[in-house]
Amino acid sequence: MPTASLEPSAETIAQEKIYRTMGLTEDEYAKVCKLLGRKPNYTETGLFSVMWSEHCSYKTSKPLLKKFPTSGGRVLQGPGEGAGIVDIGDKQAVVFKIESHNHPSAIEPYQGAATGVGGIIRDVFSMGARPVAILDSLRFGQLDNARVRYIFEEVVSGIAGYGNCIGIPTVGGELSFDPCYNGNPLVNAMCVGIMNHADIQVGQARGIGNTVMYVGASTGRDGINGATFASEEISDKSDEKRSAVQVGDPFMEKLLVEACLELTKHEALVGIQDMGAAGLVSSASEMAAKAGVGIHMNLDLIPQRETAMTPYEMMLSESQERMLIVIKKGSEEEIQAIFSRWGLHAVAVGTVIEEEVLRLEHKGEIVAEVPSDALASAPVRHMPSRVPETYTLNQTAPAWTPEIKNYPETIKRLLTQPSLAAKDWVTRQYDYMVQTNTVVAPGSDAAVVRVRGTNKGLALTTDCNAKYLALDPYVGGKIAVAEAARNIVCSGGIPLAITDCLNFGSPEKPEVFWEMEQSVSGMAEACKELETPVISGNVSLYNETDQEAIDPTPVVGMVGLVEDLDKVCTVAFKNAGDAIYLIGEAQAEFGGSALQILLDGKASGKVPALDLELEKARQSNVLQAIQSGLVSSAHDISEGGLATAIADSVFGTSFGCDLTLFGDPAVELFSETQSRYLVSVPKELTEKFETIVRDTVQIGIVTTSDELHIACDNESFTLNRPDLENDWRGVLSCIMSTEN
Amino acid sequence: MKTAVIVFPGSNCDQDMYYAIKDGLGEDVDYVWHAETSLDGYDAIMIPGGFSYGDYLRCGAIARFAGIMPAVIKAAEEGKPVLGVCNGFQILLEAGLLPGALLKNKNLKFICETVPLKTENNQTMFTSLYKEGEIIRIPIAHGEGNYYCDDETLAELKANHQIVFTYAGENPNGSRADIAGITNRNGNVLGMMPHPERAADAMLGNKDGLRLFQSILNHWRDSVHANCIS
Amino acid sequence: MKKVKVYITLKESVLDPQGQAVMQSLHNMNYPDVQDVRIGKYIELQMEDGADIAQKVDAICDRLLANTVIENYRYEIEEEVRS
Amino acid sequence: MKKVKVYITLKESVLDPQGQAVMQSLHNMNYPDVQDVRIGKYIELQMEDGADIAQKVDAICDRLLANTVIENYRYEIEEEVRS
Ligand SMILES: Nc1ncnc2c1ncn2[C@@H]1O[C@H](COP(=O)(O)OP(=O)(O)O)[C@@H](O)[C@H]1O
Ligand SMILES: [Mg+2]
Repeated sequence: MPTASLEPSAETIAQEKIYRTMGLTEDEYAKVCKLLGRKPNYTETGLFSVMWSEHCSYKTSKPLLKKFPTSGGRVLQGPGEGAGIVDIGDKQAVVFKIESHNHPSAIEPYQGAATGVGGIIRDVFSMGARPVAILDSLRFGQLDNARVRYIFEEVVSGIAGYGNCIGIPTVGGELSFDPCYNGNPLVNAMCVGIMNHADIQVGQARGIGNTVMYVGASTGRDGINGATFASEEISDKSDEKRSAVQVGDPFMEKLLVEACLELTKHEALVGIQDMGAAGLVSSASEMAAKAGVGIHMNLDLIPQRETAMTPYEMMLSESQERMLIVIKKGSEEEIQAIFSRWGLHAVAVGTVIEEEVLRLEHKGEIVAEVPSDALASAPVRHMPSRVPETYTLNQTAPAWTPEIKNYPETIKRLLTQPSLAAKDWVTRQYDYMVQTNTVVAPGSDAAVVRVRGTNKGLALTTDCNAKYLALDPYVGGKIAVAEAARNIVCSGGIPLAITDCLNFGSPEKPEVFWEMEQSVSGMAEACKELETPVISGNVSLYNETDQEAIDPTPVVGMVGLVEDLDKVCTVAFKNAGDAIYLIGEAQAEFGGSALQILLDGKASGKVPALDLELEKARQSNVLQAIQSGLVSSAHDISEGGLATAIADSVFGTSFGCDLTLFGDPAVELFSETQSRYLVSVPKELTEKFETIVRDTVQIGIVTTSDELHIACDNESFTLNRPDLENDWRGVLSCIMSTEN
Repeated sequence: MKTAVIVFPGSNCDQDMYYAIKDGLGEDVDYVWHAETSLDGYDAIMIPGGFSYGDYLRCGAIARFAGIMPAVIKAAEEGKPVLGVCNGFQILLEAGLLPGALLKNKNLKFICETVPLKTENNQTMFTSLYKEGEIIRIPIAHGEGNYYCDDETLAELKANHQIVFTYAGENPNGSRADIAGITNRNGNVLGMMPHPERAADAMLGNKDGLRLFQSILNHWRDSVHANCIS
Repeated sequence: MKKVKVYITLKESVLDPQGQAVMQSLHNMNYPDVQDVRIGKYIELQMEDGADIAQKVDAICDRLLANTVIENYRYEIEEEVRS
Repeated sequence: MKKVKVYITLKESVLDPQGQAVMQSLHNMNYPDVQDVRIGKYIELQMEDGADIAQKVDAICDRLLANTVIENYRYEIEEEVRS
């Protein structure tokens, strides 16, 4: 088979082991040769190397992902397609998925984050859904580092730049800071869409003789090998891979959304898939493999932005804002008319063929021919795992107990940690209101977005406390799911399902692989118990700098259904005189807590225990109370314990509170014992409330004062809300505006 | 009253405007595609927010050459109410229907939040249902809302009472004289950065913007009524 | 084919918040020698040649590329060097 | 005092959505002669003179003004004409 003039021949690739620099191992290369019955040429080696990269193939994580429950009453589409789909009644469905763009964001934070948002949006509208919300889960290093501040600032701008322009509200997410992310930020974006059941699309190339069309932006040399790159550790050499950075064009994507949604209503559409990681090769081979067919593609017809592009470059390019569609033969002109109305070109570039191969033609010659399913099914790698010593040490270490002299001061210091401070500096840059459906804006437990035309809403959240996972990935994994569900419940939503983004270090390290196994097991167990199946997700490995892995950070994105928007609930106190209740009792559980990190500088010991049965029972009680209209405000107790929960409930309001607690004040105020809530209840409804929620005590009342009076055993102190709130709100803007 | 909401490639508050009029106001409303050339039959014209043509180059710069713009200019000349919100305001400025220009926010960042506005002039067809000096709360969401004009223009705007809304709290974007919205001399073209259509639905917790649309409706009813009598 | 280089700058009377911010950062980064920063646009057009090319460029700048309420422009027309 | 003119352009292989949108609009406005548009930045610095001024400008461009992952820069150092 011919190769472009400067490319090494199949022989040379074999002899000089060029496949290794392209990312294939010896075994993998041998397997390719066997599959083809010959040595692959340069283009073909490239196709395999990207498709078999961790990023595209999940070759090391696949065995773990099998543990996740992926089906359940409401699931219409589980993992495997662009995004998962869950029924929300009235013949409508919610579509969602989360994805990482960690490595690109470390190199070029603005474009890395922007294109991450663009990519996940394409996954959602390619299913036929209109995107209605974005969430972003962000983790950065320490803000006293100038490079970290630069990355933080640019990532947020990039997300804002893309999401605001395309007109999808960014309604929620997470933000935290920890030294383990100093060189390797985590930028995970989740997109949520709404659709009618009738419009569900799949990425399949069915129907021999049908036409394969290319739509959207033209192809350039950007992002070549991006997928392989995302599967490698970040090092000084990363800067040399700069061609791996793509530039996003949200305007183009906005046009693409509108045109594709028009297209999904057209009966001539057979299949549609976005060109994400590994661009044309992955979309074409996956669409062919899923339908058990082949595709013949003429690369001369691919719209090209640059001159003299080789087949290798075209197939591997990760230029953004492109889609591959398969339509019924003969309907090309009709389809082109839809796209041209939106100023876009749709070009017929290939045909569905019976033979199960991806066949590429270029300048009159066949330049590559490989079995389509071979590309889409990389050999699974079973990695060894080993329990890290630190885990054993933490499990056996004596429990850490805090020594607190000044309670008001400790609360203030806690609330002004960047991870616990107000997120306004970030959320103010996001248009969280566009589409005028945002019923609960950023700042509460979960965001709530109305399903227009109904009285229903979607509750949305992302969660993961990586400190817990660093100490105990199994329990930490359970907690991540449970906490997400609590946030949904506090907003008045029924938890429906999750999407997950597994951010870990190198799976080649047995200790890291063990963390992956444990995390996934914990998450899977919680998903089963809480009946929130996993319907989509993403894996991002090799998140390391200088051999140091990040804390295991499997981010959970959860969607819940609010059946009656009039019963939506938020964290803020609503009326003076309301009774304040604490649900669940605090134990002396400080391992991985915000207090421990503040006072001790590091996480250690055992993480708070989680009893999933109790968790589930409490969730259903709290939800029932909210749905019955008995609750004015609800907030789960998470990072920072009751102290931060109280602060969150008074900030942004004109209320104060009088609280009386019993027990060790440090435990009462700062413990992170799981499955607990802080709620406020109108005086006249307390009796009814107590019949539904039993393991609860009234700890005080909401007042009209600017002060928070807190008494606990021998301690009693007063906090001034405006002062505290001022400090809390100012943290990020202060850090980001004064230093450079 | 029949309203046109102009849709440019990249408009993204078109639906919000549409629903504010259809559901909030309960009146007839159509989307009108940027390539159309006529607005005959419409009583009010809305240019919604968003990022027309990506807002590449300068906000609103490319949109003003769209096929529909001569019809918008004609409607303005005929005295019909023309409302440009956010990107719509930018388009009206670029098209020369309103004086001045918009620069990047002084903090160089996109700002999305609900801000207090002062109604400086309630004698317009857009603001008759607000009280003079009334403080209302309307969301802003923009990266380039920093209104600029030269001294002479500012003096004219003041002399003719063309400044309709100003920021009542801290000026969020650095705009001259705290300007949030201005009309043309005739008072029938209003451009404003804040989004009244985002404050027109009780479910979202704020209806302060709805009265702006109701004012337009009242004005239209009065003018129809006047025409009938004459 | 000609290469047209267009320079668009903010008028002097218009405050340039972006330039100010860059200057502030430069001072923080310890470059006190920088006394002023103004940020504008630099646009390169590839255009077919013709007798009226200058007129066309003027029109393009006036109508689209610059907003003359706040910006000035100037341009250079260069022979395209073919590589 | 010197005037430093910095030109920042996108690297050739990098997508320029702004330039594309402007070109499309010029075509719609009936300027088909325009075959390509690339949009960059033009920055003017007023700087105190010094032996190492070029070095400083290089550093400033590398560290702040240009994003060398996707952009190239060049500059000219001119004597400031006092008005
Ligand atoms: N990066 C972000 N983008 C958008 N919203 C965010 C981001 N980070 C935090 N938020 C919002 O700020 C609020 C508080 O966040 P957080 O303290 O993480 O909540 P919780 O602990 O209840 O999960 C939530 O409404 C959340 O959605
Ligand atoms: Mg919470």
